[in-house]
Amino acid sequence: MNTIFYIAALVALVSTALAISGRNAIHALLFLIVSLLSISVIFFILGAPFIAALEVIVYAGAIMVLFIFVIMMLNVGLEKEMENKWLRPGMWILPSILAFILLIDFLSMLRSMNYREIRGQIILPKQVGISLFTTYLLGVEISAMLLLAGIVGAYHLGRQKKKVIHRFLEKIEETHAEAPDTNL
Amino acid sequence: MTYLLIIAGVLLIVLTIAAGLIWVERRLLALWQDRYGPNRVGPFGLLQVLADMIKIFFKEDWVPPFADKPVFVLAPGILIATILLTFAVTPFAPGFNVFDSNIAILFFLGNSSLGVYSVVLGGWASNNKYSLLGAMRASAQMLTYEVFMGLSLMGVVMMADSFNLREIVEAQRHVWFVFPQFIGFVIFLIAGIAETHRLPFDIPEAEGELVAGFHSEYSGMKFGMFFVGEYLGVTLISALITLLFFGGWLGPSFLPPIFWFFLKTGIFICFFILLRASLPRPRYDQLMGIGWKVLLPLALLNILVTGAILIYIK
Amino acid sequence: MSPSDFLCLTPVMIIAGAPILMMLTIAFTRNYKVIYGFSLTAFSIAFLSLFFILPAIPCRISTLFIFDQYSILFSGIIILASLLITLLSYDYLLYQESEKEEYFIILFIASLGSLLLVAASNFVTLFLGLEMLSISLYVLIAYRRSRDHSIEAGVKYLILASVSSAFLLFGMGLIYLDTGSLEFDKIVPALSSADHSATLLFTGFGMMMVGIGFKLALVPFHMWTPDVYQGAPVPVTTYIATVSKGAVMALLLRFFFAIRGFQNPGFILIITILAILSMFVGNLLALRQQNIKRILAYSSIANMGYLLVTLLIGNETGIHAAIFYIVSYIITSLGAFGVITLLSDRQNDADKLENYKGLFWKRPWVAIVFTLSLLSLAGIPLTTGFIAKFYIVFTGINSGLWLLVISLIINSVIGLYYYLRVITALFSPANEEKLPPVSLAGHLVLGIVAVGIVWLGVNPEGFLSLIAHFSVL
Amino acid sequence: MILLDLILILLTGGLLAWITGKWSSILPRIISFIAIAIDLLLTLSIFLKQEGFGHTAWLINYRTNWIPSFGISLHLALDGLSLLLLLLTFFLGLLSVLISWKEIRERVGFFHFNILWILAGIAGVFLSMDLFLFYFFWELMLVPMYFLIGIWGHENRTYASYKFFLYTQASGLLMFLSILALYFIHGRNTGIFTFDYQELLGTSMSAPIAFLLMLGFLAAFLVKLPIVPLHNWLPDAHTEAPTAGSVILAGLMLKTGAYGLLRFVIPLFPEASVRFAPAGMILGVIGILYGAKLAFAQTDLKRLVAYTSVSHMGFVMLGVFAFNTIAYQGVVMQIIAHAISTGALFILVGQLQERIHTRDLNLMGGLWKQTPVMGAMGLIFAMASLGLPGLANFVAEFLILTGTFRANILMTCLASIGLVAATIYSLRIVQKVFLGKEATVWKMKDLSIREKIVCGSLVIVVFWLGLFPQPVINTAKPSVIKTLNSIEQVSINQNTNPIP
Repeated sequence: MNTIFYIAALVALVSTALAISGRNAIHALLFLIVSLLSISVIFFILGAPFIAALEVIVYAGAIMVLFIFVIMMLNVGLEKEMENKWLRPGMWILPSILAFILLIDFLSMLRSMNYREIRGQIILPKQVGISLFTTYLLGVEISAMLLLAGIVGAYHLGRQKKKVIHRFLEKIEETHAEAPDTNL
Repeated sequence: MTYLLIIAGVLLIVLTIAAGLIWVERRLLALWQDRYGPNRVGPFGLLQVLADMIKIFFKEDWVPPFADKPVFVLAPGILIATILLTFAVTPFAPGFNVFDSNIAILFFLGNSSLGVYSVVLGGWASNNKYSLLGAMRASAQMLTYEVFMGLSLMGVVMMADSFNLREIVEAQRHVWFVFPQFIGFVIFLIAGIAETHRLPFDIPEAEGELVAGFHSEYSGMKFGMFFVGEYLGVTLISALITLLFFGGWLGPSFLPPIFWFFLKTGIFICFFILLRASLPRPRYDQLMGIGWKVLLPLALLNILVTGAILIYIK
Repeated sequence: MSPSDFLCLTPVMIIAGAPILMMLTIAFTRNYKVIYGFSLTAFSIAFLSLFFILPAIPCRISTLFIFDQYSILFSGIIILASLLITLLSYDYLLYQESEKEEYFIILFIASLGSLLLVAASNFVTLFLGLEMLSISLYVLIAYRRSRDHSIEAGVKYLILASVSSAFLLFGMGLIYLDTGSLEFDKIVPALSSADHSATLLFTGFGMMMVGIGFKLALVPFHMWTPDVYQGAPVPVTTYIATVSKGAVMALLLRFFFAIRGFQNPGFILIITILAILSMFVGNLLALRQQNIKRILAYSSIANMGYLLVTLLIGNETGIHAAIFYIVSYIITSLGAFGVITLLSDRQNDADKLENYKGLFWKRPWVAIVFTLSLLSLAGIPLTTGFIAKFYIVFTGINSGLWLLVISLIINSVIGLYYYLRVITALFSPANEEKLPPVSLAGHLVLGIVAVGIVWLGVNPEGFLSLIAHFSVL
Repeated sequence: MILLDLILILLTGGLLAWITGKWSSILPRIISFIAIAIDLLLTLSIFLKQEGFGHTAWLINYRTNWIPSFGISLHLALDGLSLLLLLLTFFLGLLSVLISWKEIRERVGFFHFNILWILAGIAGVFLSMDLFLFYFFWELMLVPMYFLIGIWGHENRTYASYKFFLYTQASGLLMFLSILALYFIHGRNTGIFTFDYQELLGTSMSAPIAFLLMLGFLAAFLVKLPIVPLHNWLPDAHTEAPTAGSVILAGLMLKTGAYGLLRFVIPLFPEASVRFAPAGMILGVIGILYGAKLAFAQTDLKRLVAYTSVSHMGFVMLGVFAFNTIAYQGVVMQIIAHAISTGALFILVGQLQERIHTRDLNLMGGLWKQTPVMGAMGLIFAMASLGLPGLANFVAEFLILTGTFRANILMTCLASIGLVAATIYSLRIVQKVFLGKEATVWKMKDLSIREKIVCGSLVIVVFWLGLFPQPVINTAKPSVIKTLNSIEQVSINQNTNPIP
């Protein structure tokens, strides 16, 4: 179990690093997917198959597809110049130092902890479901409201102004729009 | 050792079926369209499969120079890999499976959601506008249908009280789930067709408008993998329909369980082919509309009603 | 969940049910007035229901929520403030894009998030409440899509809110790793166990403070504040300044007291640094601004710095002081932003200093409320801001927080300068610019705010005893 | 209750004036006049009946709860010192309304609102016996004063008003910190948490802390007074303010500082004050000389008068730290006399400016010919300012110098140089403005009846105080003795001579 864990962790680290450093957006995303998959393996080893599956279904399978979808639509490739501008040392040195400090902090923290064996206690979907619908029932319901806010917001912000389909009608509409709106 | 044998057996069976389907589909289509189909190579044209395979294997392995090479090569592999992986948790008969998983259904859903990448990446890597359009359609379509494909199965899961396919089949000893879960079945069927982008939902490839869509640029064995992958997908969905709604290998005991399983699966495969022969292709927006506005609410309603009734009974 | 749990949840359920009903209404017919009236009614009913549930408290709902007097008090504040913001929003949105009904739906969900925050007793609900609030907020910030900076502000808030949520989650994860519990109450007992690691707890809390610091706009996590304040529609800016910050601060107070943060030298260090930085940076950056919204944004940064001092006081009076400060800050901000809202017209927000030149001679009443609010922010007697600042200094000295108290005093003087700049503009000779008419609702809000500012500034005794009664943590 | 009424009358009068200002420009003036007049009469009646109150510590003592959670009460009390200062406040307040009758033509309602509220704040400061309440009023008078300077002031008003506000607010906050510290020290010692002045008297604390806290109080009072390093705001504020503002600033607001020294610094921190005394006296002398020097160098008439205040207030500082009865009587006299004479000078400057629209000394001269009455008035007030015997300031300065002579001879000698300097700058005013050649030919009228009444009443007071100061001295006596008691207590405890 431990060996697989370390392999998966290594894959996750390497692919994440590649995802960050990759210049091609799609390749970077692919590495990110690999990273997510390896994390899913780690979840599985830790005894959370349900979360492992969700990680694949939701993150790797759905969210990343959307990312790729968007990148395809935007036809990325113009970013090089911008990236060069953003990657001037002035921009990344401070955050990197901070991140490095954080890393050292983490390492020292992990050292300070008692070494704990990876426990293979398996938690099945059923248990997850039961706890979600008893102890955390309200939490689930709140999540629903949270999503509602997201949906309503996405609807409002994503809505396009009403367009008249026919181009002749559109012109007429434009001339109308210039006149002051008396209804208000 | 038996473990390896089972793996080899499953692979053999599945790949044979997929390859054989090339012939079966053409023959059946011909039958329904009142013509002959392939009937020259061997008896009933049975060796047609072999001929096609030889042709495909020996074609030049050509990658267009404008393509994103690594992704282009990777894409068809993803399709085959994800579907074959799903067969690992699919029991053909009691004891005849690679891995008796507790989360088999989730595993299937996860893999099918990863399967999207083959189409999307293949289309994108081809660097061809038709392929790209196909890829975009595929990503939207598969993402949409995946959502309630998962949801449509939840009724079954609730009734069987498990994600394990073997236990689900066992739970159908008295009544097949197709009866209590008819809505779930219909939705899963539709979503399954969409997931495998078979006709009538073959919008990502839509030969008429997109010139084969995402795999326009593919040829040789890479095309072959997409091709076989599609049949593998059909087999998989049929197998799952059988397992989830039609009692899997359960059946009168005068024949071995595995026979019943293949019989039922075969019927559904034929049904898939019949659909191809008989239905027109919907428009893209109709497809999305029906998905979000009809099937998703129906799936949710199905869960709600099933849950309520189960709670009432217990 | 027992019937009494449901009783406790009544206000929350009203606030949660209202947007759903509103959506259904919109599905049948879109009518701005109906939705507006409905919002007012729902907020009012929710507020009244607080009195109704008083006998049932305190009640815990599984381990997620605790509805006690503290959360009821803050619920009341949140609902009232939301109600006033609703009143302010009506005219402001009247002239906007065609579909403005969704605004109120999201406003309700944001308020729901705030209500849950102040009742949270568990990391899960903390996070959900915070997310509900921020998701609603970034929709609200970008609500008027056609205006300048609106989408920019929304995206900025979205990105930074996500980053901060990530930090928050990471921090919670570390604390969970250390203590093995998601409940606030179980953290302190876990600290005595052998598995406990002080570094882990410290790092976890530090990361959580990054997340919370973003929401409260503490320095150095304040970068979004001026842009978002400027870019958001004014009522939304009001909402961020009042309800959102109040709720997050209430949560922080509860959390900090539950984990006995004021006994931990590491936590004290973090809070002290954040507080002093926020005060100085906020006030110093405000000095050179020309845009009122930006001035108030920086001022809010500084004010949150003052508020942090209350965390370290470490006894009941600290909580009292914090509550009083939050309440008076909310009232004051409602006044200041309310005036900006009422003076904004169809095209532009009245956010430049020039828009206010000679306001006193054109709209004396509006200018007086604005002046009162600014004086209150500056902490001049006769306004609630004075008593609030006094209370913090008072309790701070009592707990020997000399460094913080003296920074607070120095900053009060620095702050005075830019408040005076605005006041001077108000009283300088008038220009020709025309002002939009002020509606009855606007006058009502201003009236309530003015009375509140002066009343709490002159006779705070009643409210103080109310706080003392309600602030049992 | 009558004390509270005094303040409430002003506050409501202010609001009324503001509201009526919408419809008429005369109503606010009348309302303010009546409000202040009522207060003045009420105070006068107390003054006349003061024997009847007996010589207890306080003539009137009013106390009720305000914010009991913090131990804050609404405690107002009146003794001789406060009584005199109240009389002064309302008298000058009345004059401010009169002199603004013609000068202020715009936003009359709001102007009078501010005047009345400043007066209310000042009256509150003189009456508060609760430190929180004291601070409350202390700050309350700032805002309307800020408006007065900022709205009706002259060219540089915005700058001046900022400076005024920031100086006083910053120093006030230091005092506030000291008040809070005192509160807690007292609370910890006795278990009684209160802001009440009488309770806090005699709070025991270690010497360094007492000194530190005293510095907090001193900061606020010395800025107001003002004493030289902290005087920077004063010339600007006085110069830019409208006449009424200058009169109130010079006549009343500076006095809150002096009052604070007498009422709070010395009784609350007797030992620390004794330790501070040498420095205090040096500061006083520096103020006298430096103020006089700068006054002499000014070409702006109003600025000149402003600097004379710095010089005169130096005497107050000097006297306060001399710690003896005569000096203290002198301080009280100086407070009143300076208020009258400098106030009068500001009024004259205001009248001049109303007529010739400049304050530049170089543009004036020879005005006596056209305005003999005004010239005569100017002469009298300049004489008062330089301390001519028979006029109020002479009594004050004489008493202070006599008192300090006992305490510190060197300082007294240096301070008396200030008298010479005062002669120079005062005569310079008369010489430059009224005598000599006409630098510019101005067409101007002499004083109107209203202005004559104003100036006349001031002349009467100057002479009255100069010739018959006994009532003032009598009234102030109990308070002066009370203040000194606390110092004597220290000297008894220490068994040393407090006076260096």
